[in-house]
Amino acid sequence: MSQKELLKVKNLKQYFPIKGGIFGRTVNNVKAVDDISFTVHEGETVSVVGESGCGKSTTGRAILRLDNPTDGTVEFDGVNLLDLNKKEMRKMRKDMQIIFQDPYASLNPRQTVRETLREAMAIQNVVPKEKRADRIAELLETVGLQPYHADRYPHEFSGGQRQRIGIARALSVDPKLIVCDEAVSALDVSIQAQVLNLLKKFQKEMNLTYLFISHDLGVVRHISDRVIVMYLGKIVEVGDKKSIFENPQHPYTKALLSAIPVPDPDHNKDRIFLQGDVPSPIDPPTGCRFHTRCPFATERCKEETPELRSAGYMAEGHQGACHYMELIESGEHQPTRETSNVRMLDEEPEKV
Amino acid sequence: MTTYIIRRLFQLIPVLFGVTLLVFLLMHLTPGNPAQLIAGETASQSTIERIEVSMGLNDPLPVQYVNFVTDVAQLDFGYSYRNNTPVFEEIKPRFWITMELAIYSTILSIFIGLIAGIVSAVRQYSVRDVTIMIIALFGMSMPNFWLGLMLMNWFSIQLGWFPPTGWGSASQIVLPVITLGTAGAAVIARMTRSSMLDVISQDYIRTARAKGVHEQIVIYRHALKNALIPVVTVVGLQFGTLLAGTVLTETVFSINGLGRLVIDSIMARDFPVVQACILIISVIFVVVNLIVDISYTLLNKRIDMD
Amino acid sequence: MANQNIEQNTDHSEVELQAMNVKKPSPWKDFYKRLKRNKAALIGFYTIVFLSIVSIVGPFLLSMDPSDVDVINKFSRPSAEHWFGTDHMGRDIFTRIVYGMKYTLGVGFGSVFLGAIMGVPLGIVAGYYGGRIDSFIMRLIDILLAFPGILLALAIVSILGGSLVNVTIAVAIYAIPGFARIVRGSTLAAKKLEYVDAIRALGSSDLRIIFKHILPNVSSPVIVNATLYIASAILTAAGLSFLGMGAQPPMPEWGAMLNDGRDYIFDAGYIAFFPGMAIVIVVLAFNIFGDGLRDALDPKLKN
Amino acid sequence: MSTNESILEVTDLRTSFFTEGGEVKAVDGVTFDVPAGKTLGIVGESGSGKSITAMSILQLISHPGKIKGGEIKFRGKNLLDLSEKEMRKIRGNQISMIFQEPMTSLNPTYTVGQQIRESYKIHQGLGKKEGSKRAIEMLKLVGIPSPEKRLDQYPFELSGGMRQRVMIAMALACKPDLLIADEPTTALDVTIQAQILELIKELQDELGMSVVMITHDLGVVAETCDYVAVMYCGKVVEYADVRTLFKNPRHPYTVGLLKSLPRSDRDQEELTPIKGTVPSPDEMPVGCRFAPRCPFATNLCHEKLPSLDDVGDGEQIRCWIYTDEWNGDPGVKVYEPERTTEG
Repeated sequence: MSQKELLKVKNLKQYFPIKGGIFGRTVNNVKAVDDISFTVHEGETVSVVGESGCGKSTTGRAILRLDNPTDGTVEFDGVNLLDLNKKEMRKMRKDMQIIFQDPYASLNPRQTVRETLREAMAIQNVVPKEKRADRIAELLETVGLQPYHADRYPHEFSGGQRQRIGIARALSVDPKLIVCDEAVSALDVSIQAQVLNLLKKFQKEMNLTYLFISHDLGVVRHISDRVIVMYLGKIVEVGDKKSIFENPQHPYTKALLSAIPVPDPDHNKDRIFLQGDVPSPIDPPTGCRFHTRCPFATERCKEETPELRSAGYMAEGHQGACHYMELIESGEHQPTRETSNVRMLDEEPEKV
Repeated sequence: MTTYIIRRLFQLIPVLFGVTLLVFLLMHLTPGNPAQLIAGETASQSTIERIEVSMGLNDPLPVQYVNFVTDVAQLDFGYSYRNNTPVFEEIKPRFWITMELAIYSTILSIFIGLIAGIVSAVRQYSVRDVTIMIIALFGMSMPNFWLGLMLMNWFSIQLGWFPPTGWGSASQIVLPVITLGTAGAAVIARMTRSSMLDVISQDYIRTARAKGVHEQIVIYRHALKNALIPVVTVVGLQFGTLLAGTVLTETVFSINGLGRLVIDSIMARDFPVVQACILIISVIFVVVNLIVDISYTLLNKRIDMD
Repeated sequence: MANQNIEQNTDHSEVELQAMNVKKPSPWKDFYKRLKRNKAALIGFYTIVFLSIVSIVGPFLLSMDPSDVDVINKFSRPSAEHWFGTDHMGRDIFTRIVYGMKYTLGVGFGSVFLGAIMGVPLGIVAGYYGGRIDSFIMRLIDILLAFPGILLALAIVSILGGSLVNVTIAVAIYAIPGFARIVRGSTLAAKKLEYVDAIRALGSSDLRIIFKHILPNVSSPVIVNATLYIASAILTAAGLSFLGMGAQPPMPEWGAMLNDGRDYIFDAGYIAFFPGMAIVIVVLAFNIFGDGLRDALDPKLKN
Repeated sequence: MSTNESILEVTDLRTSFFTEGGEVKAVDGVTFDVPAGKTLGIVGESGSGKSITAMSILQLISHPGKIKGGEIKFRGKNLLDLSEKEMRKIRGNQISMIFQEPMTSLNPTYTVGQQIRESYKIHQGLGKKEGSKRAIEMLKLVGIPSPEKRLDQYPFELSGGMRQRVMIAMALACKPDLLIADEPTTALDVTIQAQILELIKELQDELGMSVVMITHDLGVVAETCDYVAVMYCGKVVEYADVRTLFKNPRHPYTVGLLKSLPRSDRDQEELTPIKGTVPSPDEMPVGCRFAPRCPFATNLCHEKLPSLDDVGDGEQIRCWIYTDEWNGDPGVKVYEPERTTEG
């Protein structure tokens, strides 16, 4: 990548305390994000994928300091955001925006589109007052709406249109980075495609950088340059879209990809069925967090936490966090568990 | 679960502290010197000073408060200004009368409220439902002292069915209990109904229907059990309201309970008695609410039990 | 060719949406529409408006004075001359009820207004900032809530002394916990809304978030709660006056009138009947209006 | 249509909701067959009426909804003619249903065992002991570990995936002939979804039942279904076997859906969305419901509603293009192969 590093996340941790016991003290933590590091370059789309509870949304919120991270650094444009005070951070927010999942909850129902956009511009004071009306009309056209929509309330729009308004609000302050938190997940397929195309178009035109958080691997494959796969608060694999989808290294990534239903009746694949459910992030498994479900798990996985690393045969920038990547690739390490049976009667009942 | 109960008990401490403090301040915020009140208006300055010393009124307030709490913990509420008898002795015979009145009224309101609420919810918007809900609205909107007066007027004076005053015999109990229980019944009926309607629209009710469960069983087994959980909380709150409501009901029916004692004592500026009554009623209310909270948690298995 | 067609037609600016052509009502119109659907609530609303007008204009239309003592005509039963009869001092009960209207409504509105002014900020601060401030405020609220029903108001009046103003203050304090709790709950819910996060992500200050984005969400439960609280405030205030701890004679306050009537319940039940009926009507009006408001403002019940 | 015998034939089903704003025709003349032992997928976007169709089959529509007409023939008899009592004997016994939200679809105040046993009690009159025995067998069948222990647990003690397994165990307790699965995996993670879909498939083979799979996910359809009915605005617009539908989709809506779909199995340069949005119920087009969004629509399409017609090979299409009355660009038919997804 020749582009400069726009966002650099180092050892980010986000723990949410659990109060309990007799005195309501913090008795434990939900380790939603537990020591992750990654870099996003200017102008690229990096997707964060994983199942519910893996910490992908928490990561996005922590980067924007919507929740204050427990530990680590988030460098944006060379500035560590976690060092900034409230006021400095407010200024910084001009450069980093977010688009949310729920098109119904992400707009204030009592504000017209014009009020919503004008407020956004006023907060960051980006456009001279007298020019804001023109800018609003322009923004609406950019996202595929009409200037006369400005005086309508959110409930007068469909889900897809609301999502466009949400995008217009994010764009109104001219940001460099946009975090898309499941931004198209709530939309129907035909509308989702409209919004995805729109996002792609803006990226080209405005040199935007996206951190795209999603559980939908089809969408991720379509929109990303690079992909980060998370499991239980940890990054298990990171790499180019192509390498991740065509040459996944981590057993979790492999299972995840194999689990997606493909809209082609002739598509034949060997599905890897994972045992049981994702464990609780309160007491995550020791060693590799995936070892409780991993088909290839050994004693070593239980004890030793694997670090993200590359291997000679892997593409540049492609890293996985598995002790056995190479051996699995070469076929020397075989599954230690059944992977084709969905009736997992041998599993111990999980603790709740 | 045990942790939960213990935690709730610990949370009781600041509340009880606040309640005792407020009740304690009640006496000290009130204009007028208590010593003067005891001694009477014509008492000499030296008498007043002597009383002040004996009551510890010259101690710093925190010291007085600690003494107050220590005494109260031993059920020593001081002496009545009016009769110079121990307050506890004044209260003891009246306490059970008030508890009886409150408990009977609560039982009545639960009984009527639940039945009315369920009957209403089962056929939403039917004539039956609308009638019950209108009656409940009236029940909620009536001042209970007025209801008491009217019941007394009709059933005691004009029809002569029940004695108009007093407490003790079965016939004396009827009117006060109806008077006090009506509003509670109305509140519980409304709560039960809305809770039932809420539950009936839940996914698991659809599941039960999809299983082929008879509609009757869907309502009385699948819906009712879930619907009653939030009603429990209301019942707890109602008990407190009824307990406090005895003040009015006892006044109307000339019942010699705690409620009437409060009023008489306020009128006579007999503050040790007022303090003790308010403290006792509040503490009972707090404890009842704690019990209700715990049973709510037991019933509502979805609540985290840590 | 067909392919081409599809591509051309998916130009984004062309998403000229059909849904736009139908004007949907604004939130307020929508609310009014839903309120109008609830007949009972409308009756409640109009009753409140009517009674408010009566409380202001009524005294000017009446020929009698509420404190005109007429010993000869005392205890006269309802008649054409004295619609609701006269009391033990021969005062016209109807006149007294009309004059008393403003006290009842005044205590109701006044105490709830005072209670809201104190309770709403407490609830917002507790809900928005959370943590220690929240725990502290909620403990205070718990203490107030430990005095059930009329008891807290009674305790306060016993300190302040019996008068209508003191009753208003007492009932206001009694209303604080309710407002604080409801507002705290809605603030917590509003804080989690995505649009609040969006406005935070834009760099908005806490004050703007609270006033522009959270307060409006809190307002409808506050309005509903206030309406229902007026009903119970009126009952509590009347109760205090009935006990002789509130409005003092000869003020034509309804609770105090009931207190008067109580002594003659054996011979002249109507003296107590009419003021009580007046209370029932006013309280009922607020209760059904509050119910209707709740239905109209509660998005859960929409459709 | 298909050579197989049908277990369920739905003809011209109409279900409406009567709201303040007037009648909303959620299901507006739906027709399809479910061949015995096979899986029919009903696919559509939100508001297409697919879930209402499912609820209508079991007559679980409650106020203000109403089934206005049509026929639902199950094993030859019209379910709409049955009394409520007769219908109850069918629900959960011959036709069962599982729902989207496993978290809320189980009664929180009863144990897993109580809820499964209830089915046996209603339909087979079994007592607690025999019911428990059968319930344990069912839990084993759906792959729940230590079923004896689970029997006494409450739903809140189970994970989402486990709850959906319990729902399946409950639905299949009486070995129904037909299982209606209404978005059974939408609320679940993709790895859990794979387990549940596979489980349903395996159980279908073991028990020889038919399945109606309601979903918005074309991937799920391709993997689990034998036949597919595509719904749009309360109507079936295309009915075909699964291979035909994905290899040679004909209705412009189906084509559009497939072209909108971002794929995880291969790279795509550009997605081709369908323009516009689903019309709201109060402004339903009079002609073809899809006409305002259709790239080929002519005046005919805007004015007159096409019927659902056989076009051979058991396939049915509701579109003017495939009729003799088509007066638009004749090329659209000729260029047909180019509109497939495999282009």
